[in-house]
Amino acid sequence: MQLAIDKTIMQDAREDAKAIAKAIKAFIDEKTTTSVERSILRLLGIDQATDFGVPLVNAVVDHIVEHGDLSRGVCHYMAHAVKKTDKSPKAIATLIASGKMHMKDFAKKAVPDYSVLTPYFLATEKIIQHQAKKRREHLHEYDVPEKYVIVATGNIYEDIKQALSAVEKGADIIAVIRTTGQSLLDYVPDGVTQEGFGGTYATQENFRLMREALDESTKTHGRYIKLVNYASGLCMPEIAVLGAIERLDMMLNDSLYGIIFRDINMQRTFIDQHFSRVIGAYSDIVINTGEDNYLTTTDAFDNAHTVIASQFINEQFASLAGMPSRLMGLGHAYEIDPAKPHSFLYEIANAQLSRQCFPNAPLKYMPPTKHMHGDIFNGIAQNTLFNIAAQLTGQNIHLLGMLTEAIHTPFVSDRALALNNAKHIETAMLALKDELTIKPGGMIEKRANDVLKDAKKLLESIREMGLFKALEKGTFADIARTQDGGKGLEGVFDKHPHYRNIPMERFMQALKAGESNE
Amino acid sequence: MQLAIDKTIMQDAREDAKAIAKAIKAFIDEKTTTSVERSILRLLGIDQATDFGVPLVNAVVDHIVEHGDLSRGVCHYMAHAVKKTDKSPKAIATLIASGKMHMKDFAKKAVPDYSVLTPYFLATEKIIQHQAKKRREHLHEYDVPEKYVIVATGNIYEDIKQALSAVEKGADIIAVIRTTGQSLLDYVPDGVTQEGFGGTYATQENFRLMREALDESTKTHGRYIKLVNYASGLCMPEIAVLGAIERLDMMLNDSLYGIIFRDINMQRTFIDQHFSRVIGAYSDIVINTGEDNYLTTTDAFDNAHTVIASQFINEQFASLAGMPSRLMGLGHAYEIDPAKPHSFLYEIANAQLSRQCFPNAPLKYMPPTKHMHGDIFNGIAQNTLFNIAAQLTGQNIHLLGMLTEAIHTPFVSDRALALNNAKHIETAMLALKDELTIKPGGMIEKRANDVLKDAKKLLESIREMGLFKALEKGTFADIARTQDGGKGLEGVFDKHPHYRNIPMERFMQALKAGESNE
Amino acid sequence: MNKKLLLPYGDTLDDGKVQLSFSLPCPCNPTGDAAAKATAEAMGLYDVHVVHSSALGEGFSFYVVYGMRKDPIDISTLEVRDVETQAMSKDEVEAFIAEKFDRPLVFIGASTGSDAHTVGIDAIMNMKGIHGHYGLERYKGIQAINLGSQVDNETLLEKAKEHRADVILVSQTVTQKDIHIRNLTAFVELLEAEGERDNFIIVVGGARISHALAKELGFDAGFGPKKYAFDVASFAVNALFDKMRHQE
Amino acid sequence: MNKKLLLPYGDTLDDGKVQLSFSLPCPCNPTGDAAAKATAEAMGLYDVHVVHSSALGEGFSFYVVYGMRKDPIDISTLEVRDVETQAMSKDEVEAFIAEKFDRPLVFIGASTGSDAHTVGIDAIMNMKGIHGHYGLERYKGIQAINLGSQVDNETLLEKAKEHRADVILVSQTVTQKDIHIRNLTAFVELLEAEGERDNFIIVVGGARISHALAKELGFDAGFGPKKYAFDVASFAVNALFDKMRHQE
Ligand code: B12
Ligand code: B12
Ligand SMILES: Cc1ncc(COP(=O)(O)O)c(C=O)c1O
Ligand SMILES: Cc1ncc(COP(=O)(O)O)c(C=O)c1O
Repeated sequence: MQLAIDKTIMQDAREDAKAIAKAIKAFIDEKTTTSVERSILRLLGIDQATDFGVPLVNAVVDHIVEHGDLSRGVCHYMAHAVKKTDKSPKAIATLIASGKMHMKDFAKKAVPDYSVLTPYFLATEKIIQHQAKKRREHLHEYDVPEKYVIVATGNIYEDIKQALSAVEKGADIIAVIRTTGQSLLDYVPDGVTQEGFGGTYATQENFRLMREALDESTKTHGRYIKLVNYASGLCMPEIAVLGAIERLDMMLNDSLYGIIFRDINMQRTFIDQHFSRVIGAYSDIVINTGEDNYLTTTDAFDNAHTVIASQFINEQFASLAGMPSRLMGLGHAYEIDPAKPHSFLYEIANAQLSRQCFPNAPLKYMPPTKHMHGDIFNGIAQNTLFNIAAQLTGQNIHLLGMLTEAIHTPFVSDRALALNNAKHIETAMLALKDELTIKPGGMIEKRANDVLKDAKKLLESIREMGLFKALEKGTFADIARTQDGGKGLEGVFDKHPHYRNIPMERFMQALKAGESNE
Repeated sequence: MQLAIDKTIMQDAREDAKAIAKAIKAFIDEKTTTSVERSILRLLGIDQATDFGVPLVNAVVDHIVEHGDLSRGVCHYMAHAVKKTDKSPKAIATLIASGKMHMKDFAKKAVPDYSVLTPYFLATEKIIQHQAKKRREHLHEYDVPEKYVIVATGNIYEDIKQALSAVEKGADIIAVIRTTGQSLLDYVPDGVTQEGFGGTYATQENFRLMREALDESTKTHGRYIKLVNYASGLCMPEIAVLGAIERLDMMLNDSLYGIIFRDINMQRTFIDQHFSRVIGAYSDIVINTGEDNYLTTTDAFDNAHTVIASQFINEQFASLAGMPSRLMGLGHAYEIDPAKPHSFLYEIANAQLSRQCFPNAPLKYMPPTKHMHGDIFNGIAQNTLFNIAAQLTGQNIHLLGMLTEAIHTPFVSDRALALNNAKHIETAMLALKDELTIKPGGMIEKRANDVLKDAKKLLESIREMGLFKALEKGTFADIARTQDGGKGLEGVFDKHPHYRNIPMERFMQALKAGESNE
Repeated sequence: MNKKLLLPYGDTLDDGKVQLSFSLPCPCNPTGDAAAKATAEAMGLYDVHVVHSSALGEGFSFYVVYGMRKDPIDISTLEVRDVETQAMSKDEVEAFIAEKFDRPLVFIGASTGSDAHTVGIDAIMNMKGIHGHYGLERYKGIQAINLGSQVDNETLLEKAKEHRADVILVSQTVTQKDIHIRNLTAFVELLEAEGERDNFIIVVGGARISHALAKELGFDAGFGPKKYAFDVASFAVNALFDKMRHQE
Repeated sequence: MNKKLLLPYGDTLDDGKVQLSFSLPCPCNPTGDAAAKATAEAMGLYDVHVVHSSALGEGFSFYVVYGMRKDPIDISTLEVRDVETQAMSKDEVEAFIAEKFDRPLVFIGASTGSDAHTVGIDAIMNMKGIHGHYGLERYKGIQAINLGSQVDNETLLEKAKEHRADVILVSQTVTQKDIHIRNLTAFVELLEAEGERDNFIIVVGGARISHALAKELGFDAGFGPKKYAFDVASFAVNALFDKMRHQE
């Protein structure tokens, strides 16, 4: 089932997106953020929190911001401190947090000998490499959509029970949804948590607990179960580090989501995103982007092209971070109003267009949510159509729709019913996409080309005005944000001429060296 | 969406079926039955029952069997009686029922002047023509499957409420299911009824009440609502008469169903069926055949060809009764085990094969029933696939599946959910079948041709041994019946050389005259 | 026994979450919603949400409702009425018969009354069985006679006597307006009236039949969905063996 | 008022048929089935059928159940708490404002707390509205200020004072673990603590919000699904008019 799509327009769209991403990259290359610096500290092995619950990495960065000059970057300070004290970065951080040591004096010092940090970075890199290797050993290729379900009880122990039940029912991927407030927190909570709203806190310990449980069930079921969380919000790159260390397999990671739906400052999150994607690329973690959300907010038919445009941009952002296509889980969604005649045809057009624009990307396909209502019986029918569309267009990361989408975060049975439905469709229709040809020049093909054309036009105009301006005009999801508005701008710093982000350099080098193994 | 189907095999299959039907026709032409004779009496205007609930038509026929010789046919007796008494057939019947008149003496009399009956036949024919005209005025062509739902409360008044609710929810066709014991009753109960099991008694008054209610709602909704009941069981042709008089629009009518699933004697019901189809053809009533039932009883994949074979036979039986294709609602069903890989592909093959073998017949497509279980949520998903198959293959009479199929006869809400589902699919996929081409030589096309080949082989062997023998061997639904076994053989009579079935002659003549308006 | 309290589970232990749906014979409006809520509350649910309501034509409306149960049930007090015999495999049943009986056992079965459903009784009795479990016909030591459907109680008893059956198998599928209860009760009464009750093990099965119901109606056992020939054979041969020992 | 008794309806008046589904934190086995049945019976259902049961992994099981209610509810006794104001059309609202007030009315709204859902509040406030019903921004005589999402209670009050708002519109979509109850209660308490409660008409809306709940929490009105700008405007302008007359 292939559509005849205009290759030239596709190529042009990609070129525009590349220019858009490069312009942003040039801007953010001059800057760093508190969260980037905290991520570097985490890569130096600094974890845990003070007795008051302040993560050590926050204590250190706050200390530098207050008493020093963050524009030089934490590597500068830590290299000096390690050299001077011969203590580990974690020990140093503990001292700083308890007020027993000061970084102030290092602020004005010359460029340090960064190599003193190498052993610490190496230690974390070993862990990450070990995790990536472990994943590769377990993973085999799926040629069917992988069944992705969420758990969101607010309590990690309850989440684990729900996840294990889902695995028994056939889930391939478990995503632990975050509590509603977390993305605006400027720190990553520490330790195990048992209360959250609409989701569970993302913490290193929660990651570890869930990973352990899933590894256990991987043994029982003989198939590797993937774990997902969110490298997004104000702590985007830090969570990317935690995900790499605790072997998450996928992370929701998309600045545009944070800007539009969380009102996070765009400069801040573009900078954060770049580093988080470098970390992801190095750790072999698939990212999931959030274009689907545009369609939950605005009309899905009228705005289909915004999804494609954004996917092109996200592809280029990822690419600039050294990420191969096989890690780009670009998002889209089945959100066309079922009351609209021919909705299924239009949806097939969209989904297949995404498929053909990004043939090597593991597309993330989201289920109907907006037009789900309290009629759970109709909900099942909508999800059935969605599952069929996923099969027919060969989607990869298949987020299962829940019959109770409009009511509550999933019950254990909701998930089981969703998994049954997906298996049912898979069994019934596995070979269908190879049996069908779509009429050349028919409604579906025409719609796909129209959407692509509109996406290209949109990209062209974004390229002209720049992405910042485009976001100020409410290009995506009809929501407008300003370059200096939103949350987290205070965490953005210009880089000092001597600024170095050592782990980013190391990762990029490694990625370049390994480029051939895309 | 067309499949390349081997035309020669199709033609050969049709030829075999024609020979099979003709052989049966030759056999049954020599015979009549109590129910055929009662039907003739009904066409003479004899309705209602005695104070003891014995229908007058039964009283008369039983009287003749006991005291006369039914092989001469009721026309013989009635013509003599009318001539002699100058009373109406109904008045005569009343006298006979109360023992005030005897037919005995007419048994040995010569051929009467049948023309004395003409005014009475004419009166009924007028009613039937009037009803057919009324239907034609209202009816317009649908190019989408017509949504057919059942009501089965056991109480005609409750049935009416349920039917009206269904009409508001979008039903096009209402079928009143019969109580479980009725097909084995050798009389049609009289008057309104309020208790039945798994269905409601088929009576003239119940027909009238429902027709009236639906005509009322046709006015409100501006679309003609069709009414269905069963011309089947031991009173097959009688109910056909009642349906014609009360303007039913479709009748389940298939001897094979009665033989196999009700253990009705095959001779009896083939004879009954022929007359009932002549009546139906004359009255412009669509028949529904019961091939779907083979698949509820045996494996639907392995026995797909038995459905096609039986459809060919039913087509020929109908044709011999003067029925145009537009009245042949040949039955089939979506009953493949959803646990079987590729079930949807195989189903599309079957449904499309039926479609292409009988391009002008209003196919009756039955929903999943056998693999429906108590999991009502999965039930919705199965019904969704069925509705899609109905759309894709252009079925006409679309019996909606109920999520509670495995549990109870439909609740008012079950029907509403089913109608919502069907509308949902219709809206989403209306144009899909025109957008898709099926891979030449692919799994679907191959399967369709395989099924046709097997059907042709089966027809060939039935032609060789004759249909009676084939039924004795359990050809359909794995259920074997003998030529002289089953219920109702005592109601079969050889025709006297002078036997005449006047209304059948009149109807066939009218049908021949009007043949061009197929 | 220790108390074992159990509440429905949504996503947190003891949250008591339950989903309901039903229609009401009233129009779909705020009063209807309130009536739906009140109905759910009358069922002991709290925090009730009517998450969906829609009109079903004039005078009827449909509701989907979620709510929470507070009062757990104590499963230690439940009488779980399931056939007690440990199920044996086909081979084990055959060995059991060979060992304990010196003759083949006769099982006679039918779908009775106006019930025309044979797939269930066939699944139990015929050679091929169902879902990979052979039917009784294939069991060594068992003679299986399947009378098919629409067999009235009198005929069934007559044939059972004629074939000197050990076990009578009754299948009932149609249950609307409790027609099966009437029909099954009539069968037991018939056996008792004719003094034949003790001469047979009588077993009933069908999609809506439970062991509890069967016992209540005076049958020796009842089998519902997911029960196969080996289940009923295991029960019956044990029951016959017990009876034999008892009579000795 | 006369009693008006109502029972659920399956296919016959007063048959009381209800469908349930729920999970239990126990394995799927005959005891589980019995527990499901007992749970339904504890809800006042009789003739209970567990029509489906399946395992949800270790230690959990899922049930679909049908049963019948015997005790009707009396709908004449129900307190149907819906906003009492007769809804006016946009034109009517505009005319009402023009006639009764000599200044534009200020409506300020936000999705509060950590709630990031704006589609609901936008549907009420923004020009384009939803489902063909324009939002308040388009109403002559109304000045609509939409603060968007994730607005904390303090900021909302501050902005309301700053703009001399007449009406405060709060939207709450996330309700898990009753986070909306906490948040809405805190807002009312804040208003009261600052002596500002009487200076505003306060209205809450959202998918899981009902008028009854809103009143309980101390709001003037609550609006759930299928409510539009004209509904809330009708209520608010009437309430403001009443208040004005009252103060005169
Ligand atoms: C197939 C079928 C038919 C076929 C039957 C063909 C045949 N040769 O049997 C046909 C098409 C003829 C038919 C007709 C009708 N049917 Co029907 N039919 C069904 C259907 C789709 C499947 C039943 C089935 O075969 N199940 C598979 C078997 C293997 O399961 P089972 O019977 O439960 O058997 C298992 C166990 O229960 C147990 N078991 C069963 N019997 C016995 C006996 C013993 C002794 C033991 C130990 C165990 C045992 O072992 C089996 C294996 O595990 C059901 C719907 C459904 N999905 O359940 C409706 C259904 C049973 N039919 C129904 C009805 C109403 C009818 C009609 C009366 C409709 C009408 N008015 O025309 C007619 C007439 C039949 C009649 N008078 O009885 C209703 C019954 C409603 C109710 N609860 O009362 C159902 C539920 C559909 C519905 N929702 O309306 N039907
Ligand atoms: C769109 C959507 C989103 C979008 C929101 C985009 C945006 N700009 O608003 C995005 C993708 C960002 C999103 C994110 C999340 N969402 Co969300 N989302 C939805 C979804 C699909 C639709 C909601 C919607 O827009 N409905 C359409 C509007 C028009 O309806 P409405 O809000 O009910 O509004 C009407 C009335 O209620 C009323 N009304 C509403 N507000 C007001 C105010 C006043 C004053 C008045 C008078 C009337 C009124 O008028 C409106 C018109 O009739 C629902 C599922 C669903 N189908 O309902 C989940 C849903 C609401 N989300 C949910 C969750 C949990 C989240 C997250 C917290 C998940 C997570 N952990 O990441 C996140 C984070 C957001 C947060 N912190 O709040 C849950 C909430 C569960 C619960 N009951 O607690 C839902 C139900 C999905 C689910 N089953 O899990 N979501
Ligand atoms: C890309 C992306 N990131 C993040 C989120 C939400 O997470 P949070 O708001 O907790 O960061 C979503 C939610 O759907 C998303 O799609
Ligand atoms: C063709 C046909 N006739 C008749 C019936 C059943 O009706 P009865 O047994 O009451 O004649 C069916 C049932 O599905 C059928 O398919």
